[in-house]
Amino acid sequence: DAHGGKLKVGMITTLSGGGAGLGIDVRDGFMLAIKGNDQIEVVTEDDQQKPDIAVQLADKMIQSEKVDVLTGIIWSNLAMAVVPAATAQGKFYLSPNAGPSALAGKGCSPLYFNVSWQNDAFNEAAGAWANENDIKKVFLMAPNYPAGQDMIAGFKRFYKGEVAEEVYTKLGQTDYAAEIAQIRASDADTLYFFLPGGMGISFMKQYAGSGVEKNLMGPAFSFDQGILGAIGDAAVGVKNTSHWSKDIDNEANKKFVADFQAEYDRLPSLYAAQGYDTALLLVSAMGKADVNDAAAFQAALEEADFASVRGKFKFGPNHHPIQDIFMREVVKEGDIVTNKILGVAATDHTDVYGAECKM
Amino acid sequence: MSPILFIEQVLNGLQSGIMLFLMAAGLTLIFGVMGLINLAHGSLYMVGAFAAAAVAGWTGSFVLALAGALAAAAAAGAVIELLVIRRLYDRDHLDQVLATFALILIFSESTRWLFGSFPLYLDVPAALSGPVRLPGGILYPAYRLLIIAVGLVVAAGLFALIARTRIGIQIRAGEADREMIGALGVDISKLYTLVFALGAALAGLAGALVGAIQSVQVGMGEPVLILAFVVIVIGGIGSIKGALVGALLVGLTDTLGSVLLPIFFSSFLEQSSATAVGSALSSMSIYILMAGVLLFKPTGLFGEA
Amino acid sequence: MTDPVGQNPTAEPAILQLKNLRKSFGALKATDDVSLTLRRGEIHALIGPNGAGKSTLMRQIAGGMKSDSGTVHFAGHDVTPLSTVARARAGLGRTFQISSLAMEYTVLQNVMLGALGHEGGAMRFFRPVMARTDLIEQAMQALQRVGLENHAAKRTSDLSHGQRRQLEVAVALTLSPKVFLMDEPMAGLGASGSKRMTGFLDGLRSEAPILLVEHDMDAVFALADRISVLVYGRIIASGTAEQIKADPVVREAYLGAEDVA
Amino acid sequence: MRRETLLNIVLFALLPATALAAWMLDEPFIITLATKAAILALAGVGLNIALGLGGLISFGHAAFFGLGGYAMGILASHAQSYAPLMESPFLIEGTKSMPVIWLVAIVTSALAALAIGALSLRTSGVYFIMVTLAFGQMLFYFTISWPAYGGEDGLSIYVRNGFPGLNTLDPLTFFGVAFAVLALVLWGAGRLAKSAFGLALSAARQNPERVETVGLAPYRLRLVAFVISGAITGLAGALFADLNRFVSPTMFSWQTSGEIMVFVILGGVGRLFGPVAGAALFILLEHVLGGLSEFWHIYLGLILLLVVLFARGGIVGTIAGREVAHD
Amino acid sequence: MSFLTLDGITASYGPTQALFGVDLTLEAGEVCALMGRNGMGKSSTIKVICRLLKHSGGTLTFDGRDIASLPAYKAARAGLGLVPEGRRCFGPLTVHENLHAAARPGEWDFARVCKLFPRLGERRDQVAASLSGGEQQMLAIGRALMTNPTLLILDEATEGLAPVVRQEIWAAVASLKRDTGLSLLVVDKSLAELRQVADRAVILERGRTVWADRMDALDRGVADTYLGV
Ligand SMILES: Nc1ncnc2c1ncn2[C@@H]1O[C@H](COP(=O)(O)OP(=O)(O)OP(=O)(O)O)[C@@H](O)[C@H]1O
Ligand SMILES: Nc1ncnc2c1ncn2[C@@H]1O[C@H](COP(=O)(O)OP(=O)(O)OP(=O)(O)O)[C@@H](O)[C@H]1O
Ligand SMILES: [Mg+2]
Ligand SMILES: [Mg+2]
Repeated sequence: DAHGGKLKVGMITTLSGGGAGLGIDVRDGFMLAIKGNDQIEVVTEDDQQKPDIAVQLADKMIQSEKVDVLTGIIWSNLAMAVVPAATAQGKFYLSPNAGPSALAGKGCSPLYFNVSWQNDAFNEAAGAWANENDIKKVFLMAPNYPAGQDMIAGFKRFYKGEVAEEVYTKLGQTDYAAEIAQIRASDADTLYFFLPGGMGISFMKQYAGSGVEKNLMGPAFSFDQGILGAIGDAAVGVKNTSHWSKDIDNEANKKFVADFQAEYDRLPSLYAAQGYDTALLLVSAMGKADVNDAAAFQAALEEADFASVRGKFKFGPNHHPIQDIFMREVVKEGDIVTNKILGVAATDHTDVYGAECKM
Repeated sequence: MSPILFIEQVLNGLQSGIMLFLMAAGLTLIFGVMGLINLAHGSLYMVGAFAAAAVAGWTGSFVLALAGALAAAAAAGAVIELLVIRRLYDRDHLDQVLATFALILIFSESTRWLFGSFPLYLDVPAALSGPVRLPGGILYPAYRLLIIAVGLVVAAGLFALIARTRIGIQIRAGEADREMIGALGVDISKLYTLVFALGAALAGLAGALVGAIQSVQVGMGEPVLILAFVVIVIGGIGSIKGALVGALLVGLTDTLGSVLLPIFFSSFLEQSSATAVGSALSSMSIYILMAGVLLFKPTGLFGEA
Repeated sequence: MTDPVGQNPTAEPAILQLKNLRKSFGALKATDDVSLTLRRGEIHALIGPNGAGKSTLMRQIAGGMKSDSGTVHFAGHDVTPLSTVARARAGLGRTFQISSLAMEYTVLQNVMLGALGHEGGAMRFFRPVMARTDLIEQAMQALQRVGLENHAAKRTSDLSHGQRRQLEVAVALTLSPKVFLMDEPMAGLGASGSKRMTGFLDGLRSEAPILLVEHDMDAVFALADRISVLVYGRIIASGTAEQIKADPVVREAYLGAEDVA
Repeated sequence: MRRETLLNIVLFALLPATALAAWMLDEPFIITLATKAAILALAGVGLNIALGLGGLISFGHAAFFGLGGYAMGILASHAQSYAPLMESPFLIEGTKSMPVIWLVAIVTSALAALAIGALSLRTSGVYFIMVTLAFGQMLFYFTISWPAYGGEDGLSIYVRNGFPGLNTLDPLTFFGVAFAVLALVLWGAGRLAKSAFGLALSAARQNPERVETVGLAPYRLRLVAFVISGAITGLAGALFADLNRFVSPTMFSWQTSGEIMVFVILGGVGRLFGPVAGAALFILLEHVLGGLSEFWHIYLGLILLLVVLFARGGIVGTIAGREVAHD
Repeated sequence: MSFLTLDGITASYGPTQALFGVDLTLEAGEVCALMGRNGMGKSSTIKVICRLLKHSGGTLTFDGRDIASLPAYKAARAGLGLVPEGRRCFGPLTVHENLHAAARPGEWDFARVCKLFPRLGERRDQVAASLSGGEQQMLAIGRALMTNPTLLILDEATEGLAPVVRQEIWAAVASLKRDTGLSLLVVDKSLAELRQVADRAVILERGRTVWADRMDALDRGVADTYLGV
């Protein structure tokens, strides 16, 4: 329509090395949503999971490619590097993953929209769910870096029961024998942990062989579709919080899951869902405003007028999502290990940093 | 901490040490004995793990998976020795670093190209999947006992090979003066190819064995590489005994450090900062250990000047 | 330092004095209670069977190896506690039994290094050292004296074995040491080279005395003012060339049927 | 004129020519790349003093690179938030002035190099490689878990720091600044290599025993070289942080040490302009190959491999031939 | 055909040519002395024979075969035993390991080498790097003998040895030649001693054979001109 006009998107994401799976899912989800849309041109670059490369790519996208909108970053530390640089140069940034607290609070920006979650969200919801589901004493575990510390702090913010122990592991640790011994010895009834990527896989495999039997719970990152295949049966029964699951019952989601499988021949992950939603958001805003009119485009984005695969989706005042967080359980469907929704852990959840955000 | 938990943690430390030795064994052979800095050791480890995962997924047999890992890694080792490594023996360490760094890039991305970007599934065999009860009532994963056993066998075998056999002597002679050993009628090139393939096979074996309880993913070899270097440097280059002792030391320091340091700091710091400081220090502990050992024994515990 | 250079070398006070030096490797006594002196103006040859401890003794003197006990006095000072570097600074010039040179450098650069060492330090960061005509001149002189002046620009690794031995001596010359410690300077030199080196060392003694380890008996007998014989770490005989040649124990342990005419 | 001198002139002119051309074609990102190449080359020139001249294979130069980066990050973030660094015993405020930051970066990394070098130089060979790695890793884990300055998330500095009289926000100007620093350091490093110190240091690499017997102490020579080397790499770290307006613990990672080393080896160990050639080629490859395929690391690896196997002595060594002794 | 024949051998180290035309023949059971002043190409010639230096021209046959294209280890297995200039013992290995590494079946074994050099037996488990210079020299000779060669090449093998030991070695060389029919190619600086064992002599000057004949034909004049004695 009248507002239309073409729009150029710069996608900086991780496409090589060990973390490539996540970046590929975000990209694939995004591209699926804009398939056949000739109004959007996407330039994709590999950030190699290195912050300095990501910043330089952002410069490149802005200065040479002259993109209008940036997106794609997977990791908090890369987002911390790129988002300020991009918004300072007047570009919109839509986050398809990663929500460090600094960018939700003091460091927020009118041009920065988080379409995924704030780091604390899944954990706060898990804390709330624990209160209501008879969890009395937890053992907390996360890697020793800001995201890990944030996750644990988020859980504790809502959780009212007892904390038996709080253990921080090395980033990238592969052997968890010592921690498992500590868990065995503790009198906690539940283990709540955040170990993303390979760390979670290693831990789960080793935990399975240890004979320790406690409830396991954590944010979705350690139990997402891309990872479950590698953990296998050992993951069955684990509870995890997420804003998305492939069995959320709405039209948009059904279409997304079916289309994704048809297009890529694998089950979508939550990263793919986020990439998909990010693209839907962008398309919805394009229908309402021209990206060259920054104020109008910002307003159009704020409306979040699109059919999210998660169902409800709104932005809070700091441009972070207000959304339901579900509790999922890992189950086996035939031969495939996947997630099933147990219920809503937090309704219309929003983060606590909005108050510090002055835009 | 209860005494029984402490003992269990010491056991864990020793166990993780032997696991480290297993991962370092191939590197000790190649680096310590042939004098070649092989950064691609971690890649061979990865090759082993991926091959095992592929074969296990295909046949369902763990034993076949191990055999597959050995074969794949040995073959990869032999190929890169013939194509690349053999041109590097008479170069200085720096060229070796650059070339094997290039190999890491090639191996990692080729693996991703072949197997995709997501971690693979590889599980311990059903027979070993549970815990066993040790004397004293400690529950211990049966599979880890297997790793300990294999680690000790490999240590003994390597020691015998290097110190006792004529081939071992000739390899060491080649390391001292390659041209000269050739002039004495020893086909050192063939020997080196064999040894390199053997080192690669050991890396692959470790990758398969350890991969069953860790994440089989692209890039899994890099942390292993650094750790393995730490281990053999602490022990003294070229010494199998040193590598074993170094591995045990590193394992103990790492395990006990992560367990004890937070407790230690909480005795005089407030809980959350004690945990933070304790775990920060424990991440550094093995490097502190290495620096400490080398400052007092500049050629490692069992190294010769 | 005030002693005049006398006519009779044996009357000279010792510039280098070893007292009761010992060094063991496990059960092996490489040097065992060795005492000897080196006087101004003389060449003192140290001979003895292979493995007798000669090189070990040289290392103990130069500082490369710590003695188990005993002292080294040099130019009136006890240098036993000093490092190799400090001893070199003090004026001990050493050549190695097995050539030890900077192989990537030119012949000239190797000798320049000696000149730098003599000058007393290398903590000069800006001025190009090859613009130092004074140093170059010193270096060229040293090369000339050993007969390598035509090879100054050659890479050291391109030298033949014998040429390297000559270079080794040239570097020591630039240090203008107070004492030369030479471990087998003739080794690897051909017959003509040895002859030339013998003549050269003969002249050198007036500059600084030489403690000479050598298996080339023609050279030793031609040069040495005094000879000490080291066997199993102990000095078993000491004296002039004539005395040593005649000593039956030395003949048996070392010289054999050497034609000592 | 010697072939290497000619090559050096070409290499030296290449970066500013690229930057100027990019400016004329209005391709600011190319200027950024040229700036990056200049800065990383600077880090390489630093490492090359230890590595090429001194034979000290440091696998921990990321420590100095990172310290330089954090010197900039910490000072600038304090200036940004108007919170002084320290109030007692005396007041230290943050700053956004490049020269001050550089000075702090140089001093900090020189001191760190002095401490690390003094300890590490007791070892040699592969042991030295590993101790330096150990010190680098200690700093890496420290910054990751130290929350005050962002931990693993790093620190963002929203606006580039200033240089009196210059508009550093302009890419070409900032390139000019970085390049001027590189040129100055190259000049200094060239003099150093030919100086008495360079002669002795390089001799100590070839044969320490020889150096000792002429009365020079290899340990002292090496320590001084290590400090100079660390200081230069630290300066490069500060500039790199300014290029990205961001610092993070990755600057301390062993991969960073490895990368700087790769520049040096690729370009030619011990060659004055080796790091310049190496860094420029590496960045060019990264940029060109990155667009080709998702699996571009394979091509990068293959090219590096071909260089090591068939271009002995790195790029400079291959083009200019075996090192000829100076003059 | 001769046991060992070099005909017009030329060779270079990178850009520097070292050999410009070396001719040499040696019959089975003979001892040939290779002579010349420092830097004239003796060691380079030996390296060419042992395939440690590529030659650029000329022909090289040994024991009836053209060994010019063989790698060093095959040339060695064909029967060449080398005692290189500068000893080149395997420093970190013990005496016994040094000898064991080279061993090939034949009459020379550890016991027999120790009989020739009792010192090596005494130092059996000491690492070679810590041996005295002379001991290393003995080890290098012993190591070459352990390969049971048919042609033993001694490059300054008596350098740094005590006179008694030198005499023993020359005596051993003489008896080897006499009792086992071993052929030898010898570089040594002592003309007097060479005269006693060598049947034939070749003199190199600037990388070229300038004189080759029976040893007894080497008179003072020749020695003066080429060897500077
Ligand atoms: N580091 C060491 N460890 C053990 N033994 C050693 C060491 N260094 C030397 N030796 C032994 O000490 C003895 C003396 O050695 P040294 O090198 O001093 O002999 P030398 O008199 O110089 O002999 P040559 O004339 O053969 O050079 C030798 O038997 C040698 O094997
Ligand atoms: N590795 C090398 N690289 C370059 N040139 C070399 C090399 N080795 C020897 N040369 C040169 O080749 C020539 C012959 O050297 P060679 O070693 O064969 O002489 P040689 O007769 O054995 O002398 P010496 O009696 O001193 O051992 C010499 O001029 C020497 O400078
Ligand atoms: Mg000696
Ligand atoms: Mg020679």
